[in-house]
Amino acid sequence: MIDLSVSLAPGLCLKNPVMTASGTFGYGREYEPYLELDQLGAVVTKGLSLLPKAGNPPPRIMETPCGMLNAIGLENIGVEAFLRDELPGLKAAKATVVVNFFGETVDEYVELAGILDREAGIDALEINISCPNVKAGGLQFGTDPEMAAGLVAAVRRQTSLPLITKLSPNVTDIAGMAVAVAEAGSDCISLINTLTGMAVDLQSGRPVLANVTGGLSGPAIKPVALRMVYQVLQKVKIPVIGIGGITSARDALEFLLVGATAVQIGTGNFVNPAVAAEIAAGIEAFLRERSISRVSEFIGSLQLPESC
Amino acid sequence: MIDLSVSLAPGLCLKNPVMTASGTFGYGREYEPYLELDQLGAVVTKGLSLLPKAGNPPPRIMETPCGMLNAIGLENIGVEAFLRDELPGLKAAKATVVVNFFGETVDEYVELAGILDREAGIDALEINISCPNVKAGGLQFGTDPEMAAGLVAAVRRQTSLPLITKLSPNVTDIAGMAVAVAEAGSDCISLINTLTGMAVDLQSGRPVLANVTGGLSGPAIKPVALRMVYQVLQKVKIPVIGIGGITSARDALEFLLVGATAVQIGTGNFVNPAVAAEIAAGIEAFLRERSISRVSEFIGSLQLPESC
Amino acid sequence: MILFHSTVLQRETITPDTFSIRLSCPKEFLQRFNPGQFVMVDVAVSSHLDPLLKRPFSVCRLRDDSFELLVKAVGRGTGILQQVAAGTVLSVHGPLGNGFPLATITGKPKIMLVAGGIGIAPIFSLLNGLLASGHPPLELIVGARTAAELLCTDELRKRADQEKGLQLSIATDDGSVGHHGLVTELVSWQLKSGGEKPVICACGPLPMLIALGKLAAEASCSCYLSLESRMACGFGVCLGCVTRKKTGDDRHPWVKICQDGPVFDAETLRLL
Amino acid sequence: MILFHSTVLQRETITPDTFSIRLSCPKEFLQRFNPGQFVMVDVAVSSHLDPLLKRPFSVCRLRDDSFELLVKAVGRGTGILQQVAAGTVLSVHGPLGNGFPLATITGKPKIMLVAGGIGIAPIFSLLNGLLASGHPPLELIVGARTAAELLCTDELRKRADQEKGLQLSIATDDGSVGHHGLVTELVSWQLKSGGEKPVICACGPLPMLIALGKLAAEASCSCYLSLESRMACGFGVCLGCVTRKKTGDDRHPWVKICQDGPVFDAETLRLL
Ligand SMILES: Cc1cc2nc3c(=O)[nH]c(=O)nc-3n(C[C@H](O)[C@H](O)[C@H](O)COP(=O)(O)OP(=O)(O)OC[C@H]3O[C@@H](n4cnc5c(N)ncnc54)[C@H](O)[C@@H]3O)c2cc1C
Ligand SMILES: Cc1cc2nc3c(=O)[nH]c(=O)nc-3n(C[C@H](O)[C@H](O)[C@H](O)COP(=O)(O)OP(=O)(O)OC[C@H]3O[C@@H](n4cnc5c(N)ncnc54)[C@H](O)[C@@H]3O)c2cc1C
Ligand SMILES: Cc1cc2nc3c(=O)[nH]c(=O)nc-3n(C[C@H](O)[C@H](O)[C@H](O)COP(=O)(O)O)c2cc1C
Ligand SMILES: Cc1cc2nc3c(=O)[nH]c(=O)nc-3n(C[C@H](O)[C@H](O)[C@H](O)COP(=O)(O)O)c2cc1C
Ligand code: FES
Ligand code: FES
Repeated sequence: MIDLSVSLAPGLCLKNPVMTASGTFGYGREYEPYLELDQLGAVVTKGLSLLPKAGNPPPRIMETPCGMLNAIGLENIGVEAFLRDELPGLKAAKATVVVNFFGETVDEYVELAGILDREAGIDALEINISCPNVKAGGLQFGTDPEMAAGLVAAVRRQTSLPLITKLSPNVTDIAGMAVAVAEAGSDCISLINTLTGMAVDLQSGRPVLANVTGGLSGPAIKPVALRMVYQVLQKVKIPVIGIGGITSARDALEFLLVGATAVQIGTGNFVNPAVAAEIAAGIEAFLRERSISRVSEFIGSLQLPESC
Repeated sequence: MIDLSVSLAPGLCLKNPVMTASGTFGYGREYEPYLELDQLGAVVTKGLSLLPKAGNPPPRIMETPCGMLNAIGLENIGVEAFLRDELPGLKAAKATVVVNFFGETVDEYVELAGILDREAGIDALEINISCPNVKAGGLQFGTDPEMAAGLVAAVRRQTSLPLITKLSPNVTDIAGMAVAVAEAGSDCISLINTLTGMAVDLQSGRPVLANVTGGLSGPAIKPVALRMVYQVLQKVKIPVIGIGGITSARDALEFLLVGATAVQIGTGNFVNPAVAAEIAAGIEAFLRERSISRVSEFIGSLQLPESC
Repeated sequence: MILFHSTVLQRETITPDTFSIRLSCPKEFLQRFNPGQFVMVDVAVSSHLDPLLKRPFSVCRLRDDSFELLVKAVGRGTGILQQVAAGTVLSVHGPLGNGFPLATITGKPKIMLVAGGIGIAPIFSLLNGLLASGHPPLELIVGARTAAELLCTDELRKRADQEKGLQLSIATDDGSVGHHGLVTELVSWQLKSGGEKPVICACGPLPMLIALGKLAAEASCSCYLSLESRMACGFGVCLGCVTRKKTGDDRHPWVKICQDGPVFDAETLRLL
Repeated sequence: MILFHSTVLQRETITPDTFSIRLSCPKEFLQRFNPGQFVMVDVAVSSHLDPLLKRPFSVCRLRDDSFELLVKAVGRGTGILQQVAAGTVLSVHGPLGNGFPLATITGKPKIMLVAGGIGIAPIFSLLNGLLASGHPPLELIVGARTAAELLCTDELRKRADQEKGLQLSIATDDGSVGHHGLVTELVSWQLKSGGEKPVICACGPLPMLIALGKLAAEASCSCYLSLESRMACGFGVCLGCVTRKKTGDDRHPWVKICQDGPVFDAETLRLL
């Protein structure tokens, strides 16, 4: 038997390092026809807000070379409907549940964390800081280390659940962001969220997305994601979850090799709804072939050139 | 006859908007078997430094999904050899010549600009600011607006040649960078240089590139490049050159639609050494089909949704 | 909805830019299928990562161990399918979406099926479904820009000849066959000609569907429209394919075309 | 070096993971070709943008209107080529690189050709080139891990039977055919056995080439090695394929494998 378990925080041990990425796995049970939710390390829900959110008008998505742009605009059913309609099913399926959430002000984040903290069956929170802070004039929490740290510290005070902070890649200094949120009390860091991109339609002479810009995800961004995981791990000691362009076990193993304790699968779920379970199985097969008995031995085993 | 000419600066008018991107077109004449250099808007040379530079050890390149990573490390023959061995041939071929250059200190940049300024047959300079500033502890000129502005202003004082500043995409606020270099006297802005990325080899357990990280280019980055061109054009009035993932006339037209006055073709030249000429022809064919008699009418004709 | 590897059994050119493609499938797929449902088909053959996303296509016809798509080559993905060799294995996901509400439709005194261009694909599967079971009188109205772009007309004519309860009308924009004008004009005349109020089932370009919705509302007929949208997932998880519903509020304005549709009662949508 | 669209005329399986592929080409290509040169072949068929870069392959043999590659499937690009259907059109760039220095080689009293595994491809084209013109005695030493992985041996044996001046030796790591051991052991014995000093021309895995370079230096023979590297452009503009030269200085330490090579005089390189 190969030990695939990984620990992301005190009290957050996953049976394997394969999680799903927020916004690409619905609220989880949509994938039950394709895989067993309890075979995954964890299910990360669509990002939740206090109240239901309509998101952006369509068109919302566009394919790009080896990737896609989305401007869903954080549409979600709101925390109340989630707790009522979705969480019980996830519990019944014995899924490890990570709730991704966001707000438009620190107060909203804090209030939401408080609500989620009281709820049984939630294993961890993932705080999405790639959101405009309406009070700071729409600047993203995720692009300013001080703003991000303030947010994380405020949420940290509100909950004893394991706290994952999800970083935006649209910054000059990703390691600086990571250090800031780690010092503010995040147990763990996940990265990357989408790179901001744009597509236009020559036919109509207009942007493809109603929102003009959107988030780029998929294999196209994998090299950027790997680099950021690498840079962050040079600066922080807390566990890091690698996200970005993973569509195969080999992709996932690359992130683990660099040092990610777990990975999240995003866009890949759309193309093959069973891919997350297949990746978990593929990681196990790879380790068996190499006679590595614990995934933790493989994690971070990257050998750097001497000059580094 | 369709008028493809565009003006990038007083004294820098290109016969069409298709340029080649630095580092992907050698010193120019390597492409003579495949196209006529004077059919291009301009040839941008491999980035030059004062002295020849060896660059990084191999492996230096790696293919990634719809893209490639390179860590050439700015290997080049140095300005002296360029002026002696390469420039005369470019002049003979009637190419419009843009010299891309860089240094490790402001002084090196300035000295190089001075040398290039004295030389006949150079039509413009492109200053690559994605380089570590050794005096500022290796921080990149291209990620700090003040450092970039200082550099551009210093170079500006040294030369009356049209000056293009090439921006790095690895920043939180690309428009802020653009404003800084525009105010410092740049005639024109080109973007994007490569996104920093990384690849690892599961077989060896090592980074693929000897330099560990490298620059991501190719179709994968096109959505990011389009978005940055768009954002920069919201903030600056000087002409912008779009670069990133262009492999077809349609790709090039997308950048023109968004408002780029010209484009540069990079990685695409490796896959098809004749592509730059084909793209120029394709732009002409597209405009003819649409009965648009000047490319300048098409440039920036993007229609935005009303809410923007 | 199941995920399966499907072998390309046959690919046939119909017009320069349309073709049919027959794909193998498990029995379970055929059993679950409802006319109007669609499949997501991988176009990234041979381990290419690009194009990345599967493409949605309505199932046009069921066979014993396979199903057929009718595809118009409009871009990269459909262009690749147009070249695909028999024997190629593609990943397929489906049947997806709701399909036409057969029980409701067959309960009406008359059914009008309307197809514009490639929109014939789901209408054809609906027609076959109706012909296989009992059905009220069927009016089939198909249109295209020009005669050469009309799809399946030979076969449709044969059906109309064989089947008493089925009447076929054709419209082309350029008048090269049938009515010189739009299908919606034919529909409008039919609706005004009196007689039983039909239920309309339609697929085609959005402007056609919008016009049909209006005509149906004016005539107080039920009207089911099969919509399209770019799709990333096809099964309700990406939220990429929404369109506005009529009764939505600010916090819940959408339906998902892939999951709540692709077939909608026109009355429930705010298409413009 | 020319750019052309080439039709896949034939693809033949040789071993489970190697195959030959015959590609059409213009006459000009054949005229310009020099044994040891290579081509860059597009593997992104059907407008896929991924894999993005062309792949380098040595030309193994020229035909009247076409040329052949011998390819080992090791990854995505070669995997796609392994599946490619006859009739597929691929973009090709070549002939690229320098090739073996024929004039120099044929001036020597004896030639030793050494191929490891798929490294037979350029050696085969060199052999054919030498056999077609006048040549000194030829010693051909080929190796593989096991008998099943030996490539072209039937054909090589036939040549050796027909051609007086050509002697063939085989080595396998597992001893399943020929010498039980490495090709370099055969080379070493030959060099020690005295007689005329051969010029060595070799292609194969890097460790084999390094060992050959050492043996040649010890025996004061000239030695030409065909090297490999990942390549983005194949014609000297990306600077992606450099390797260290022996006489380089800090500012000019490299040669480009694609342009200065792929064939190098072993003495000019610092391979370790
Ligand atoms: C439920 C459903 C059923 C469909 N059934 C069929 C069918 O039976 N036969 C058929 O030929 N097509 C059908 N389509 C449309 C088909 O999915 C698109 O034509 C296809 O995805 C285009 O892929 P591409 O890669 O060739 O085009 P791309 O290269 O992605 O785009 C080329 C052009 O097509 C347009 N386009 C792309 N995707 C869509 C889309 N999903 N809807 C509308 N326009 C699009 C773009 O605006 C662009 O102009 C259906 C779509 C849906 C949603
Ligand atoms: C001048 C030259 C001539 C060549 N001639 C032949 C030939 O005649 N027949 C043949 O089968 N192969 C030849 N090769 C090697 C061939 O180019 C690679 O095997 C091929 O590019 C791999 O592509 P891929 O997409 O299948 O592999 P990828 O998916 O890109 O990589 C798979 C594996 O192959 C290795 N690899 C990838 N590219 C290269 C490379 N260029 N050199 C060495 N290892 C590589 C990687 O490390 C990896 O382990 C030659 C290479 C060069 C440079
Ligand atoms: C359609 C879509 C919706 C997403 N919604 C969210 C979200 O609600 N919250 C969030 O933190 N990230 C969201 N993301 C980002 C993903 O979780 C992930 O970080 C990103 O897609 C990169 O991973 P990938 O390349 O594997 O898709 C979304 C991504 C996509 C494609
Ligand atoms: C191999 C390689 C070398 C490059 N060298 C330089 C350089 O010397 N100076 C520079 O400003 N940009 C350099 N670039 C960046 C390109 O000019 C261009 O900005 C980038 O590749 C994005 O364009 P693309 O996607 O079309 O390749 C290089 C890119 C590549 C791929
Ligand atoms: S296509 Fe993903 S929700 Fe409809
Ligand atoms: S492969 Fe580009 S320089 Fe050799």
